Amino acid sequence: MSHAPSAGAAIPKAQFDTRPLWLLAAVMAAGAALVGSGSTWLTLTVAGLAMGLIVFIIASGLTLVFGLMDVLNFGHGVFIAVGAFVATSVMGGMADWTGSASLGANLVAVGAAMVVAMAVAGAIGLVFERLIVRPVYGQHLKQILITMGGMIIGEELIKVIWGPAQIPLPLPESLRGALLLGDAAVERYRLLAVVIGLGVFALLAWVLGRTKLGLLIRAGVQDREMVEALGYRVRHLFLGVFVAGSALAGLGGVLWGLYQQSVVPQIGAQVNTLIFIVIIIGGLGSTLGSFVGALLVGLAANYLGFVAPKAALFSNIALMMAVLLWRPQGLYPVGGR
Amino acid sequence: MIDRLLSADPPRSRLLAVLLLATVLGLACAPFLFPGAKALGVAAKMLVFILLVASYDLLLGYTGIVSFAHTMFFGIGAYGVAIAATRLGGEDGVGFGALLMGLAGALGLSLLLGLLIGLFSLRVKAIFFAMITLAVAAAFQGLASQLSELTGGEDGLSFSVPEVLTPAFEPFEAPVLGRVIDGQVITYYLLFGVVLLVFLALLRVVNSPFGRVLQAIRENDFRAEAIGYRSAVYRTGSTLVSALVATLAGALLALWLRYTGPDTTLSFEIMLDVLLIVVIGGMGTMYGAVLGSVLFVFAQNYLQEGLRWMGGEGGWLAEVPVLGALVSPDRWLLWLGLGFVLCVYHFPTGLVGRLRARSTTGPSPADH
Amino acid sequence: MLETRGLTIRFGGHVAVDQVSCAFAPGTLTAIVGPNGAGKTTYFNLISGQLPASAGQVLLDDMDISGLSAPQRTRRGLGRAFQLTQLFPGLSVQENVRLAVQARHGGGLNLWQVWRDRRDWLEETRELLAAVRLFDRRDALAASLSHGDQRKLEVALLMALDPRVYMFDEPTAGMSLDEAPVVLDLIRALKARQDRVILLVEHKMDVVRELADRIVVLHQGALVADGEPAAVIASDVVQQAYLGTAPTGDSA
Amino acid sequence: AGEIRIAHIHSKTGPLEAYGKQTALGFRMGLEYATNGTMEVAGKKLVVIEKDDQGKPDLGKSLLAAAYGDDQADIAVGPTSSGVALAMLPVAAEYKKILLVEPAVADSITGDKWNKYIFRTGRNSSQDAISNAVALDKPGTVIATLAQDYAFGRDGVKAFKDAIKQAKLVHEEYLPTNTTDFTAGAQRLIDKLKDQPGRKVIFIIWAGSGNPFKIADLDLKRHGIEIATGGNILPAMASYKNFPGMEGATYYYFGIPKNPVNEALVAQHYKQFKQPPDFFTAGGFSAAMAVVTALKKTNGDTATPKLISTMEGMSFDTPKGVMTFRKEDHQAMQSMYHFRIKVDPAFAWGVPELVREIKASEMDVPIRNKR
Amino acid sequence: MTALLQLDGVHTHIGAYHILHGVDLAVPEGEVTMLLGRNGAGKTTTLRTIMGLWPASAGRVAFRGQAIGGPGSAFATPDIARAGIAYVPESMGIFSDLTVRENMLLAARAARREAELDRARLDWIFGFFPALHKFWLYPAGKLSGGQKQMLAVARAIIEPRALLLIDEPSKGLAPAIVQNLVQCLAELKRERTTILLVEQNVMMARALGDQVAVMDDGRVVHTGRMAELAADAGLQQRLLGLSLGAHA
Ligand SMILES: Nc1ncnc2c1ncn2[C@@H]1O[C@H](COP(=O)(O)OP(=O)(O)OP(=O)(O)O)[C@@H](O)[C@H]1O
Ligand SMILES: Nc1ncnc2c1ncn2[C@@H]1O[C@H](COP(=O)(O)OP(=O)(O)OP(=O)(O)O)[C@@H](O)[C@H]1O
Ligand SMILES: [Mg+2]
Ligand SMILES: [Mg+2]
Repeated sequence: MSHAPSAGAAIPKAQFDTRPLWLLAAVMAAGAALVGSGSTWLTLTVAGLAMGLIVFIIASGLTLVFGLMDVLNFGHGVFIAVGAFVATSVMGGMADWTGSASLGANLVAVGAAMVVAMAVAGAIGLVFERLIVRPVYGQHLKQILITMGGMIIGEELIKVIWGPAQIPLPLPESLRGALLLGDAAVERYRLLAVVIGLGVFALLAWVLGRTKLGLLIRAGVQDREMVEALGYRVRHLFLGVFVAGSALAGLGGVLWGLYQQSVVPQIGAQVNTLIFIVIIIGGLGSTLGSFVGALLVGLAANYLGFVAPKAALFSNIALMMAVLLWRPQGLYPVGGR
Repeated sequence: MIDRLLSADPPRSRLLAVLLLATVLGLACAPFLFPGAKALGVAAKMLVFILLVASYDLLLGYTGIVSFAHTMFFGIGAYGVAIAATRLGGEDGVGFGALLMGLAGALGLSLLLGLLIGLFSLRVKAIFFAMITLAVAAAFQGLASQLSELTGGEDGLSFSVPEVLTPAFEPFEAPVLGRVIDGQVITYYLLFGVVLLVFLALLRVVNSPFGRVLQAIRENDFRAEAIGYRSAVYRTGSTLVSALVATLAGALLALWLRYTGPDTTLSFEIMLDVLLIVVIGGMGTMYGAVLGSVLFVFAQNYLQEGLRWMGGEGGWLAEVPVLGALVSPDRWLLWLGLGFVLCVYHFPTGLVGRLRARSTTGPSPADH
Repeated sequence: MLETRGLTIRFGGHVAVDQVSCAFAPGTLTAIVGPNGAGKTTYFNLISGQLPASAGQVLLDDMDISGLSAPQRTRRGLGRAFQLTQLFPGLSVQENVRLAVQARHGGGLNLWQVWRDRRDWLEETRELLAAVRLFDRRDALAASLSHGDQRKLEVALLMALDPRVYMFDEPTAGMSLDEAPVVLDLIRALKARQDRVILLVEHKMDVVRELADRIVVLHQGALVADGEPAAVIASDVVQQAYLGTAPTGDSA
Repeated sequence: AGEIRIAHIHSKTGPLEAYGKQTALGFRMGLEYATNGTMEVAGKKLVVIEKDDQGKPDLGKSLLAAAYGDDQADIAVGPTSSGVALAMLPVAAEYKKILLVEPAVADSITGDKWNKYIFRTGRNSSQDAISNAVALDKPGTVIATLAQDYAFGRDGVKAFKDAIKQAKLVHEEYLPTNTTDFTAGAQRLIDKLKDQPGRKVIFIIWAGSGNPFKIADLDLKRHGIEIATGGNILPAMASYKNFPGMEGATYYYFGIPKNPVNEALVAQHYKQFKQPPDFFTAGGFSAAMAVVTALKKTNGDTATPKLISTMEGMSFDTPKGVMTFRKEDHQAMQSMYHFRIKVDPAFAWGVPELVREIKASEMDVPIRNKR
Repeated sequence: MTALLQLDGVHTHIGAYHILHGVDLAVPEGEVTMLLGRNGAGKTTTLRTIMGLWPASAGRVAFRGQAIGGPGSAFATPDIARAGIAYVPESMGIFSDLTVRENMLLAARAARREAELDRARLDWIFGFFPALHKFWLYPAGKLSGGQKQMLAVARAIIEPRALLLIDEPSKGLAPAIVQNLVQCLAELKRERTTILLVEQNVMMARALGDQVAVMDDGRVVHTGRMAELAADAGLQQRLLGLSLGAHA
């Protein structure tokens, strides 16, 4: 190794991969070509991006839990459902605030629902991790089964507490309806989702990119013993991440429930496949990846839904297949899994 | 002789052997031992699941491939028979010819799809593959409900079967051993025979040189390639064998139910049941499929009644606050879910693994 | 019998093996040495087909086998033991070796035979296990062996294949002083058969000195020396870049 | 004395648990009411055996067989989902016993999959669609439909379309059942409707997950487009509050029918549960009324041929007024209600106010079986 | 000289297997203790037991007089590491998905980001193992066998620790790098870092060892000064050589 640079030379720096972002742009361009009309395209694109952000929020918890921690948590939907049901209770109890025409009061109600939902989902996540997930770290099959068992239990408990029937979760007054941008209409609620989605993205990207947390989790998944031998408490780390993931799912549940405007116990199970697809497209554990993946999902559904509604049923799956054929480990591969 | 039949892979635990024997005898005499339509239905479902789960064990336990598309093949078998019976049934009802044609068509389609999936598995690895199969299975289910002309959509297909297999067919005047022999019983024994034979065949496959290579690939496919086994060939082979057996199992189920629909064969729930049974029974043991299926199908069908019997409905337990709501038969899934969790906890190596560990002391430790 | 022509592989901008042309004859043991990261293992990977070459060919009996997959090459007589142990961890020691024996006999696609019936394969397996002194541990899982024992099993897998070309990648690394000679004896016996090509990557110079008929030196992917052991070891490049004995300013 | 055994198979668990529970409750209340609380007909005790089909067709099928075979049920009622019902139909024929379908809606139950042992008190999809068509069918109205892209949605639209006489149907939009974002579909509908003259209506047929009413958030009003849909269970009608003035036709709403049976049901339900009865409660109640009426007529005789001949053409009281099993396909012919939504702060849902009762005679419900 | 690390009658079971049968060992502060023994003797198991990766089923492991292992000990692996022990496992324990940089960053507990790494110490390490500098941004899984071994050692010394447990560091290393390694460990020793070293390479053992302990069949069968062993060919033969080959 005689040509190795002498000690003290500059250490090489990593480069950022922009190609998935170009893909996003290409999809939008393709959408424009297919859709034709400008205002329709704008409506579809804005709605699709906003939808993507909602999907990103509900998927963000899973990015941590499944993507980074490698826990195939099929029970993730339960936290989403819990979040949504907690929102029905909180917002049901704040009728004055949600019914008021003032945006501020409405946002307080939604905010309160989010905080409580995150707290409750996080607390349940704590129990879930200790009782259900902890014994099966690193064992995918058992994770699937045991978390599925957890999911069933969770869903049944929800039925015990809130009943099996659908519960309405109406949007607060001022979040209903649309804003008009020329001929294009954008639902107000989606704008709220955009703000929150971007916030979650920024927070996750910062925490995982600027601190050692992301590295620690990935390393802990690969060789837990070694990480412990380096002096880190993997147990606490994983617990913390799981709770954070659950809380994010709770947040997602509030947003999803408000989007659907009603809540059923199966609400979490219904989005399970969707969010798994997003995480896979993103590359298992990459925040940016699942962000881009969610946006792609949102856009593809809208463009395809407009051009060929019949095919929209398979748009997510087709998208996932296409991405994996291009990049077998997702848009932003995280390690060699 | 018995050793030959079991392909030199005996249960290796006395208790396990006893349990297996009891299961086989119980299933063989089910029509006479357990009267009633429900009991026979449960027994038939056990039979079908034994085959389905065993085929999945070949894939998962022996080859180490996690696929969620297994119910797709199950569904293909069921729909093959159902569609053939509805379409090809002539004036004088449905003949065995039509059913066999349906089965053959289904096997062909499974072969084709199995190959395609196998090819995809070469491109993407492990967990990505699992997720793709999950999506493929979902897409297939969507397709089945879309093509309602052919498949009956969400509602599924009810169809008739050859006369000998219908409940109306009663060859004997008097009951035999206290049971009226009708077409249902005949169908049951048809199922029993096929399942027994195919299960033994599967046992043979996993104990063949081929089966051992599958294990090697599961353990370390890189190494398997480096000693000269083309893992693509073996993986695909395993996928195909298991797909074909699953198809057969699907056909048997359809034959038994005289009905098929998306929820009955294609749903993710069934996939999950299969996965659970494999794990509870003991992965990579084949016998696990038998014990697991019997146990699980039993629980699935009688848990609710168990709760009712325990007093969860109208009984004293129902009066207890909170607990009352929890032990209500309507919440039986709660207890099944709890069972899931506890089984995974307490049988890390499955029932068979547990039983075998009890009876052998294992290889002796380091004795330098 | 085995030859590489201009064999090259690039990983991005990094050329790990650079235009290596070399021929190996039966009956000789060629030691391949070079600093860490010189490309020795990668060279093996290219020969045995674990990695596809960016350029160049691998010839076996004057036939170009560059297009063949790893299993195909193995079945044509290229055998490989790995530097970082590659075993079937969840299978017993005996089953590890038996699978390799079975691979050599090509019975893997038989779906109907009962494997236990192949007594002949079992006999062979047991002989091999005895040869590497793992017979007592035949029922233990490969994963539960100590590191040194795993290395022996790795060698046993290669021996079971009985290929025409043996490639050993640091076979004795991590073996204790009394175990290493067992493996070295096996290699010596192979050499004595005079009909096998033996390639050996080894950092222990005493072993190389004693066993090798010829030494090939790789440095930064390129073949920089090739010849008589004594001469090669004495050469500058080996002394400086590899042994680090010559007084130089650079520590590497 | 002896007893009469009635099996009630429904979704006590599974995705339709909430519906199944309502039906079961309604059925029990109906039996009580019809027997004046004695639970006896002609001196015979009515024994109800409840079974849970979990929404699974194969299970439903084997439960029905077990009910007729093992439990010696004389008559069976249920199930909740159409898929389960269709799987059950042949069993009734095999055991030669009556299956009274409630509330599964698929047309084919009394259509091409029908056999003579099948009766149905619940409304079928055609009745739903036709009544909605009658409610919306005015000259000068332009209609586009939005439905799920599978058999249920397509059949509904077809029946709706066939029943439209004066209005103009300009577009049928079908979206996948798993649709979550309705923007694209809405956009297509808007494009089709916005330049049409006259009253513009999007008629929605949707069941299960997803909320198609969200399309209203795209500000359809600026194009003068209205939304219409049928009735639903109360929690689902909460979102109707956003659509005051919306019209459609419903099967049942507790405030609409004016008759003693309904009054009794509503009063009893309020008394027991402090809330009004819902959609499926009324259905279960009706089924019970049908069973008891028939048994009273046969004087407790449960022989199937006797029951069939009694029930064919039989009229019976229900919370929705008098229903009649028509001879041809054993479908209960019944009134439907044209409603308009009013927002009343006293209720958590949009209140459907009766515009007009659509009598059974006004609806030309086709007979589709092969009798 | 006080013992920094002390093992008294340590037994270890792995599952049903009894591997260590009462290990007694004292590692004096500031010295290099060589742990020798043939394959399967239990060296690796001993190191793992000290690290808390296998629980000691009986006996006591004490570090600076405090019990860090044995029944009743409240110390888990992370606590043991934080007490000042670094470990280079036999299997290297490289995080192959992570880059060399990220591997090093994790090993440096004090640094949250790359910028916070101790550059001087890093350069000192690069001096011994230049390959790590060259492949700084490479996924560690793609390094050559020897390079991985360098990374494993480098990780353990990125920050000063009181005690290093090193399991066969020289395997796979080219002779030049082995010399660097010896030099590196010697420098650490000068800084009074205590080292417990498992090694088959005699040259290294001689160059570094102060004290030596020889294991066989899960027990320490000999302890003494390295110099004595080096001088006594008969002892070497008896403890390490072929004459002890009790294998079948
Ligand atoms: N798959 C790969 N991708 C990228 N680079 C690789 C890959 N495999 C090897 N390399 C690089 O190629 C070079 C040669 O590696 P190789 O393993 O052949 O070295 P070696 O001579 O065997 O070294 P050692 O003596 O340490 O085993 C190394 O720098 C390594 O990082
Ligand atoms: N996971 C395990 N399960 C069962 N036995 C094990 C396990 N790990 C090690 N052993 C056994 O413990 C004994 C000691 O192993 P250890 O790895 O400590 O030996 P070692 O002295 O480090 O040998 P080497 O020089 O080969 O690395 C061996 O007999 C080995 O087979
Ligand atoms: Mg190498
Ligand atoms: Mg060791």
